[in-house]
Amino acid sequence: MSKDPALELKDIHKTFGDHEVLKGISLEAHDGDVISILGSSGSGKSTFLRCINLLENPTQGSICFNGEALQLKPGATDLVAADMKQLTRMRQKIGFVFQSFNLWPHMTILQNVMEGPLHVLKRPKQEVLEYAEYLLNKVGIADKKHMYPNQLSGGQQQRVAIARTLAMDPQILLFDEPTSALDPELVGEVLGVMRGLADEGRTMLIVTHEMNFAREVSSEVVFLHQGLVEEKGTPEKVFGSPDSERCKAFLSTAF
Amino acid sequence: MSKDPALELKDIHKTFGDHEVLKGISLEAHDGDVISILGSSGSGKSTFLRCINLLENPTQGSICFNGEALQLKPGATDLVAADMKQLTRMRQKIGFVFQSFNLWPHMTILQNVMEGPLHVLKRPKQEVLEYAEYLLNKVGIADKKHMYPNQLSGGQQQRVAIARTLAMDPQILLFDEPTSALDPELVGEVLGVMRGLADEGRTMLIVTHEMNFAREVSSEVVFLHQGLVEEKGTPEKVFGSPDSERCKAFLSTAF
Amino acid sequence: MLDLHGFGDQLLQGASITIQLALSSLAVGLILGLLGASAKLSNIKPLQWIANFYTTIIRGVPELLTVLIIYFGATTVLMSIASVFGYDEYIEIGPFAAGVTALGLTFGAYATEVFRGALQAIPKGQHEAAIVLGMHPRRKFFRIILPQVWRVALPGIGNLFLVLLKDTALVSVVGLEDIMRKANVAVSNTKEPFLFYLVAAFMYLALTIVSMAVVHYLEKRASRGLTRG
Amino acid sequence: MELDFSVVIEYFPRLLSGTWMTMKLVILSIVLGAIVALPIALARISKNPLISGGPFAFIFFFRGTPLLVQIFLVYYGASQFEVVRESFIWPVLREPFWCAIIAFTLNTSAYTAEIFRGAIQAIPEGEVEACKVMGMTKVQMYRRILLPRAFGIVLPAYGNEIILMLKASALASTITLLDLTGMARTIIARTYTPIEIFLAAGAIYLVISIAVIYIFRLVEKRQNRYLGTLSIKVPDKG
Amino acid sequence: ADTVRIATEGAWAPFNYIDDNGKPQGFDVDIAWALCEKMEADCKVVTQDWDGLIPGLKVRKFDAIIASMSITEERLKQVDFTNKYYSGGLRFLAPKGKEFDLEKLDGKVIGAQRATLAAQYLEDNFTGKSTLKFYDTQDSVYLDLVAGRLDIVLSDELPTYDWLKTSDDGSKFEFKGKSFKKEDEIGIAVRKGDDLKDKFNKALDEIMADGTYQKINAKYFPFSIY
Ligand SMILES: Nc1ncnc2c1ncn2[C@@H]1O[C@H](COP(=O)(O)OP(=O)(O)OP(=O)(O)O)[C@@H](O)[C@H]1O
Ligand SMILES: Nc1ncnc2c1ncn2[C@@H]1O[C@H](COP(=O)(O)OP(=O)(O)OP(=O)(O)O)[C@@H](O)[C@H]1O
Ligand SMILES: [Mg+2]
Ligand SMILES: [Mg+2]
Repeated sequence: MSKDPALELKDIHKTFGDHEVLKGISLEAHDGDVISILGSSGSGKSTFLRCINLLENPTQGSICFNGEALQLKPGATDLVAADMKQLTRMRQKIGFVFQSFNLWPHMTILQNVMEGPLHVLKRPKQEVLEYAEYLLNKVGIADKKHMYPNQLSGGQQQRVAIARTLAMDPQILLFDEPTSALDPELVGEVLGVMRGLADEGRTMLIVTHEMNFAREVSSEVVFLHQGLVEEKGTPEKVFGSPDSERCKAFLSTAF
Repeated sequence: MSKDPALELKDIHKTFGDHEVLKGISLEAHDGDVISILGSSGSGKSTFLRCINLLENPTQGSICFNGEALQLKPGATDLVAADMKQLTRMRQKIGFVFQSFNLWPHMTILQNVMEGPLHVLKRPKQEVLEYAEYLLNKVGIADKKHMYPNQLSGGQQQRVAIARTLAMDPQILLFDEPTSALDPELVGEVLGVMRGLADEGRTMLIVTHEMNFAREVSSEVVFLHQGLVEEKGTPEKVFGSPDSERCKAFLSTAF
Repeated sequence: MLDLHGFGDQLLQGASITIQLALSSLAVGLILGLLGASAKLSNIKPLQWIANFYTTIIRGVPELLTVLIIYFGATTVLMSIASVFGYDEYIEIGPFAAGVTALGLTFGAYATEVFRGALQAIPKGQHEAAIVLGMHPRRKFFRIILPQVWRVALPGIGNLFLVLLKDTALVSVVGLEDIMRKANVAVSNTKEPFLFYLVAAFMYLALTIVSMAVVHYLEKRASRGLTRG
Repeated sequence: MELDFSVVIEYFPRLLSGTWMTMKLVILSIVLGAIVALPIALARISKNPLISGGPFAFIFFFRGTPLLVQIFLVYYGASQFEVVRESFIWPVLREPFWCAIIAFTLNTSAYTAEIFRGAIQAIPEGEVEACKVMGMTKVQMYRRILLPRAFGIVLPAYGNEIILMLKASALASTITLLDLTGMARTIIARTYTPIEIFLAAGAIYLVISIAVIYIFRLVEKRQNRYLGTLSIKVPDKG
Repeated sequence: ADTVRIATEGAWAPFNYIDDNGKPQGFDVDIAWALCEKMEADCKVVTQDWDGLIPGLKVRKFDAIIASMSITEERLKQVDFTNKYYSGGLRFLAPKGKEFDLEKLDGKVIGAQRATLAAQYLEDNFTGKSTLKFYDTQDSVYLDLVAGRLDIVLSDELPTYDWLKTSDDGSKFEFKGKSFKKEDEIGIAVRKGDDLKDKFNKALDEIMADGTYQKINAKYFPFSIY
């Protein structure tokens, strides 16, 4: 393997209508990196994360995955994928965990987790089943596998969503505020699972408001402000002695 | 007037299906008392409050208002009002403020506030109008009187709901988590209004999760646990040195 | 079954025709409804126009008139199209085919709205969760979206089916031998309109009850796991 | 076969007179239907089965059977009996117009009652409780809050019902009434130009429906400026 | 050869009606089968609402109408007719014992079947004077006459003759005045230019000649209706 970063984003811009939400953000993630993305509400964190796998189309910029550039071509207002096959392939390697879980309510927990590897990756059923059960066990809800999402608490649902993402064996995991839709008591369960993933050496990009968590698990912290990277560095640096006044102010209210 | 308590509840029980939510709660409120009711979610606070004016029918127990017992007779599964006239009369003297405001969306703010005194108490229109405007002024939204509830923020709506309740000139005010449906920034406005009412010497029963507020305004604090009064006393006592372990645990997580 | 002056059997035959008509129209209507809803939600303007035109016309014109127009008109239209291709024979549009066409078109127009509402009711996150797995759009539609649409749309569709069931009576006007027509024949033979129309009414009521039971069962099945247990 | 739309022009005045008959049928039965529907809806809401049973059966029968059967029952069915023909109601029942009005009114009142019921029950429980805690009596609650509140909720469904009634009124043609459809069929009996005349009639129905939709949109917009959108499931008719 | 599809209405006893097996029967239907036999054609008799007969013929739903249809100028614009196979006339009908001055029917309620000669006669002569009501079937006309919604009915004499004689209700009614429009000739309608017309005419001549027609006639009426 070369030493290409697993993910390399360059100068990502995104405009909604007249409103430029991202004004040129660059970021590199190497295998094993855990990068936390902080910033106040509306600073563009979600938008940035969603641009990575083209849930939002950036208006400018480039996205490289293991050194391979995602082919983009100009669309009506923004850049769209030029090669759907390539995009689909990349998406399969980039896992995404949503704030609101987005489990499929008409499928059982097990079906939710198996859907991807079975029907998208077309792996053999027995293998997928075993792996799904292993993952559900790992996130601690193996006993609920035949239940439906709505029968689970939010924390349990989010753990299923993580298992569903892991089942695709993604090289990188993106998390968009995975705990902010949860009641305070349930947050812990999900953070615990995520901490485990970090310890395993998984590559992760995490948008979060959980400062303590970010400080503990991150190898790098990025602070966004008004669509730009305002501060960036090790957690010690960013949390301990941030250069930026805004970052300082943000952290002081957050703790 | 005699020295009967304004409100006296004795041994209130309430069962939903098989589930006994209230297991015998007694409480006295004298004129000018401000009683805060605390307890974890599901402990039966709302149910208790709603039993007072028979929004829920208790399965057992008695309710006295200024020494007058509310006539109850056994219904299918619980006690129901024996004398609708008496109940109606009592309800007119007991104000109730809901968590979710429950303003009537097809009426303007002013109409919402005037409805009760005008059509229930049948007071003269001019007098009601003046009083309504006075109250709206007091809760700080006189300028919105011709708007409709959906055009107001949650905090404003709750203030209207309080004005609507005050317009009936109730002897006692019951509040069921009046701020918990509000965004944090809006909570302050409503608590401010309520603090004013406490200072005026109004008799109030308040279910709340706002510990600081409860500590400041209450003359008595009641802590419910699993349908029973677990701890009861002055705020200094309950917040400072509670007897009950459960109460202690609850307060430690709450602060 | 009552003898009903010897017309009991005929009424039962009529019921069988009514059921066949209703089910065939349902099949046609469901397909039209899904196509219509997809067209309305597509980004392609001409498709939206066609779908809007279709639903507006059908929903604004009496069903009886639709039946009559299809019955008298469809053959003409079909034949003039066919004759362009040099085919000059009669193309049969019997009362049954005309009925299925007219009722299917009607059902489809209303179902379009039901499906559209249901498609829009599926949260965006459901689509996104499939997209981020790299799922093919067609697979996403059939495995993730459609099963959920079906659940949301079922009550509306069930309602429309009950309407359809009753609308089948209109096809008797162009001579389909359904319950209503058989009742008319019985009335003209026996001069007992009250009896036979009441019997017809109760036959429709029975069909309605059966349909409601089926819809209820389907709704229960479809919402498995979707309500907190 | 070519279409010859000159017959449409020739017979247009007669189509218009049919249209007028259609309007009379629809307006009258909608108004009467609403009046009948309100008490039925209120009785239907009652938890007492002795009170809600009758309305339930009434609604079930009229929603569960085709309007065509209902019209025939009223028109041909009732007149079968000597007793009816000799009773005081015969002067009404012998007129096809009134038979149509009776059938339509009963039918639309069943649907309208369901719409009213849906609207009243769609009012959030909290708003009802807000009435109770104020010490309102049941009558005050309905008169002052629930019915006015329901009015706003009912609008879209009720507009729909009017259009459905408009279309259903075409069935009046089966009992000799010269409504728009009846007139069209009579004209066709003479001219043998079904497509032209039916299309013309269809166009007229369409214009009326669109007008009704438009009016209701306007009223609704006014209503919902303040109300937000709270709508109910619409029971449809056949 | 191809099947000849013959349409009849099925609500015009005794010329055509549907029996309790759901099969069309009657004078028209008997004639139809007799003609088919002579033509050695493979035939099928279908029923069709009166209003839909001519439109249906024109769009080739069927090939001929044997449904007691009068040959009129208006219809001739749309279809061809064979020679007559019987002739009828119109006659008023009302409750027994009631006096009617047939010259003065102003204000009376008169009924007829929609799209028939009778309906047309009423429209041409009584519009604006009497209340006219048109029905989908002749059966409905009788139902309303019996119910008392109609004062008087105008219809074809022959089927009404049968109704008066054979039905329970009929005994309470009688013809009023003479029959008129005797020139009313009933023919078989075929599409314009269709050579079926000649085949039918030839077959008609044959059943007239060999007595088949007279046998059928006698089955329904004690007098010749040709
Ligand atoms: N689809 C969209 N259309 C228009 N504007 C949008 C859209 N999505 C996001 N925005 C705007 O872009 C800005 C950044 O939004 P984004 O969701 O990325 O913020 P965020 O940092 O994730 O905030 P939060 O912490 O609240 O989730 C906001 O001002 C938002 O209103
Ligand atoms: N209408 C009802 N039917 C059945 N169970 C009910 C009903 N209302 C309340 N309960 C149950 O009664 C228990 C107490 O509910 P209650 O609403 O009084 O709790 P609470 O103390 O107000 O909680 P919270 O702080 O969440 O408002 C809960 O377990 C609840 O599920
Ligand atoms: Mg976000
Ligand atoms: Mg509560």
